[in-house]
Amino acid sequence: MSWTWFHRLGSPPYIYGLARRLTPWLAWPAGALIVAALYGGLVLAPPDYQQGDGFRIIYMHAPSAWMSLMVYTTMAVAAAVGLIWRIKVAHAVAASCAPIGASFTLAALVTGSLWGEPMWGTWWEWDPRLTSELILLFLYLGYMGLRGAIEDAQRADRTSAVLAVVGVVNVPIIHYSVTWWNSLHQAPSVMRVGKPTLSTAMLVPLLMMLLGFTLYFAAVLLVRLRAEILNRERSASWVREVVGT
Amino acid sequence: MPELPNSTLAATAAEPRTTGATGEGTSVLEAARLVLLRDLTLAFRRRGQLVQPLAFFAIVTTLFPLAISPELARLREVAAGVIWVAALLASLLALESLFRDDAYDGALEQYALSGQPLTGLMFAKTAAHWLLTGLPLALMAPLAALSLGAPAGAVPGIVASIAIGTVALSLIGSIGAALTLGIRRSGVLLALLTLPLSLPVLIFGARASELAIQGASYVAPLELLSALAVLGITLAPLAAAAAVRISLE
Amino acid sequence: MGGYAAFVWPAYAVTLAVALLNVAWARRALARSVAAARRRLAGGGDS
Amino acid sequence: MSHEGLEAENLNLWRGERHVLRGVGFAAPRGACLHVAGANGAGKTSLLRTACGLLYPESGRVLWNGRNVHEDLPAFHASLIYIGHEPPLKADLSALENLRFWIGMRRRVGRALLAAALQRVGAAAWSERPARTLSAGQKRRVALAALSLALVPLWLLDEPTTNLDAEGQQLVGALIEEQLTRGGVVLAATHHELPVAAVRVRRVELRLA
Repeated sequence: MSWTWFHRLGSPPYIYGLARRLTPWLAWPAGALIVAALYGGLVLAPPDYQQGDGFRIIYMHAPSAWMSLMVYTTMAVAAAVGLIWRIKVAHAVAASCAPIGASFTLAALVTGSLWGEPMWGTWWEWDPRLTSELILLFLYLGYMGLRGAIEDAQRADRTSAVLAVVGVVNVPIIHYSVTWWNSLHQAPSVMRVGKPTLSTAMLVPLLMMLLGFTLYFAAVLLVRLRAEILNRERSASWVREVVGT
Repeated sequence: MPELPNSTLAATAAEPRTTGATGEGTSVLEAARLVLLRDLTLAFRRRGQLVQPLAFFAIVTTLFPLAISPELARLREVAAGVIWVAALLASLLALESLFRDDAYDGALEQYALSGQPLTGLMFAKTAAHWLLTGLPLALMAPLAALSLGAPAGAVPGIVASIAIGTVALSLIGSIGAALTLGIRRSGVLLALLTLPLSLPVLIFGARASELAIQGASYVAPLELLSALAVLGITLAPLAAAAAVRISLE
Repeated sequence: MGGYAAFVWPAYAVTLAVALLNVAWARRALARSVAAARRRLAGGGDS
Repeated sequence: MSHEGLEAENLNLWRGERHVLRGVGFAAPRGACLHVAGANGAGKTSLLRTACGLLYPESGRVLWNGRNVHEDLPAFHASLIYIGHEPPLKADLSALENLRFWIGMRRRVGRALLAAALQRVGAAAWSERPARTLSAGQKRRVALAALSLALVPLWLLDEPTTNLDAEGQQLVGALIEEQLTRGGVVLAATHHELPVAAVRVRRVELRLA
């Protein structure tokens, strides 16, 4: 059992180089998948029998919502790793996640609202998923606020890591409680349109979109990660080489 | 100076844990009790600060009839929500000072270096916070409920829900307070961190109170609330202790 | 878009804008960090 | 026997952009007092806080009796007492109450022992007064009483003689000598001379970054 891979994963120059080499391999497939999925979703997929063309919002809403949760989970896992093993690179990953996740949470809220208006007849519905998404946005804002408020970089890393871990424990509880609360107050008079049952022609672009956004996230994360690693690195030797002075 | 033989060393200074085995050392429980008693003593030497959250709770619940309507029938519908939001904010208000004085006068460092598990001491501090804010709020809630048109039969349910719910709130709050240690003007940030995490408590607590006001069984939400409190008791002191240690780095 | 154009296109615009903005922000962050590191190395010397 | 006591190897510590400790090492075996000297801002307090495990060094390690202190922090902390710039006294509690709590967290002490310790540091007359009303030197004396009661092998003292009069400084010296005779270890950070017999003192000098 060798631990060298683990140590290498904690080594800033190694990760910096790896991130640089890996980024195009993620970015191009991500772009290709998203473009193909756009074509599939907007052109090839037939309109939904109930929602008509309105259902096509799913190709933007679902990936955004998926990103919001996946990024938060990634952030919390990285934060926990950084906290437990004191790995600086892991904190750099967590720091890179927050702005990406927050912006996609906002996108999920906006697209959800745009979907809600034609379907529910209101711009905002206290639907459990949208409400959870809103709370998730607050969690992101709190995380970024806490990180920004602490001047010492190392303490900012470690303090916000505790918050990320606490938050990820709470996310399922919040989602459950919001769903529970919503089930109590559901007014029976409001006509609800059921979730569209997706045919293959509808489903394939969606899956491609989810995969494309996942790769896209990895690519953006790696670019941000390089920036965060440079910000944390004080020993000049390898930094001098990569920034080329 | 001649060096003393090793046996004398061991007997006097070397191993405090072995002296502990003979009944002299302080156990975690005793240490936690000391922290709890110290916080209560300190609070009672500054009674003015003690009543502030209660006064805040009273004022907020008074604002609602003025903002909505004096009709008890209308107020009754929102009473549970009003009481719970007011309790949540009052509990939050008292949080800022949970660790502030201890950080300022070096007590936190003293706790961290006491050789006692910091988690246990954090739990004791949170317990003191609940005894000083959560419990008085629960005892005061009936007054607010009655003034908002709730029937007298709802009082046990409301008291129980606030009493249990504030346990969870104090625990969540202790994490927030520990995370914001060392940040200047941390009040708004503390609210931003704590309130989203408190949402499940608010939902279950308000529902229990609402059912109590309607005269229905409030056991289910109360059980969920208790589950949250138990989960908080097991996890929150750990997180708070971790955050306190980081603040000392 | 069968009467849904007013909702579908803004949803696509918002999400894709967020995606592109994230790329731009990430690249800007990297450029800034590289510049800051250069400045540190040039100014701080080897100390 | 060579590993009995406190040792540090090649400590490197950063505080933000400042490289505070640069490869600092020391050995303080049992019965020795380590005098951490250096100008203001040279990192004396940081070294003490690293030595007691509050700060994690970027590299290097601190060993207590040959074991890395971070392996079992609670056990290590149970065998040390740290007194910083300001003794951790609650302003609203009396000197006696503060002392009882401070020591009570570690071991049971009776009233008589507390009174004797306060008597020795010259605090008998004002031990019932709230700490708020005490002078800086008087607070220091309460800390000295805690030192004499803690019965732990390792003392970490940050500027132990500050604010004390001549008699108080001698008291510090006497307490340290007693601790060393018991086979204890003392780390004292100060830019003054320590009132301790020179043969038992080792020095580590920190320079400004």
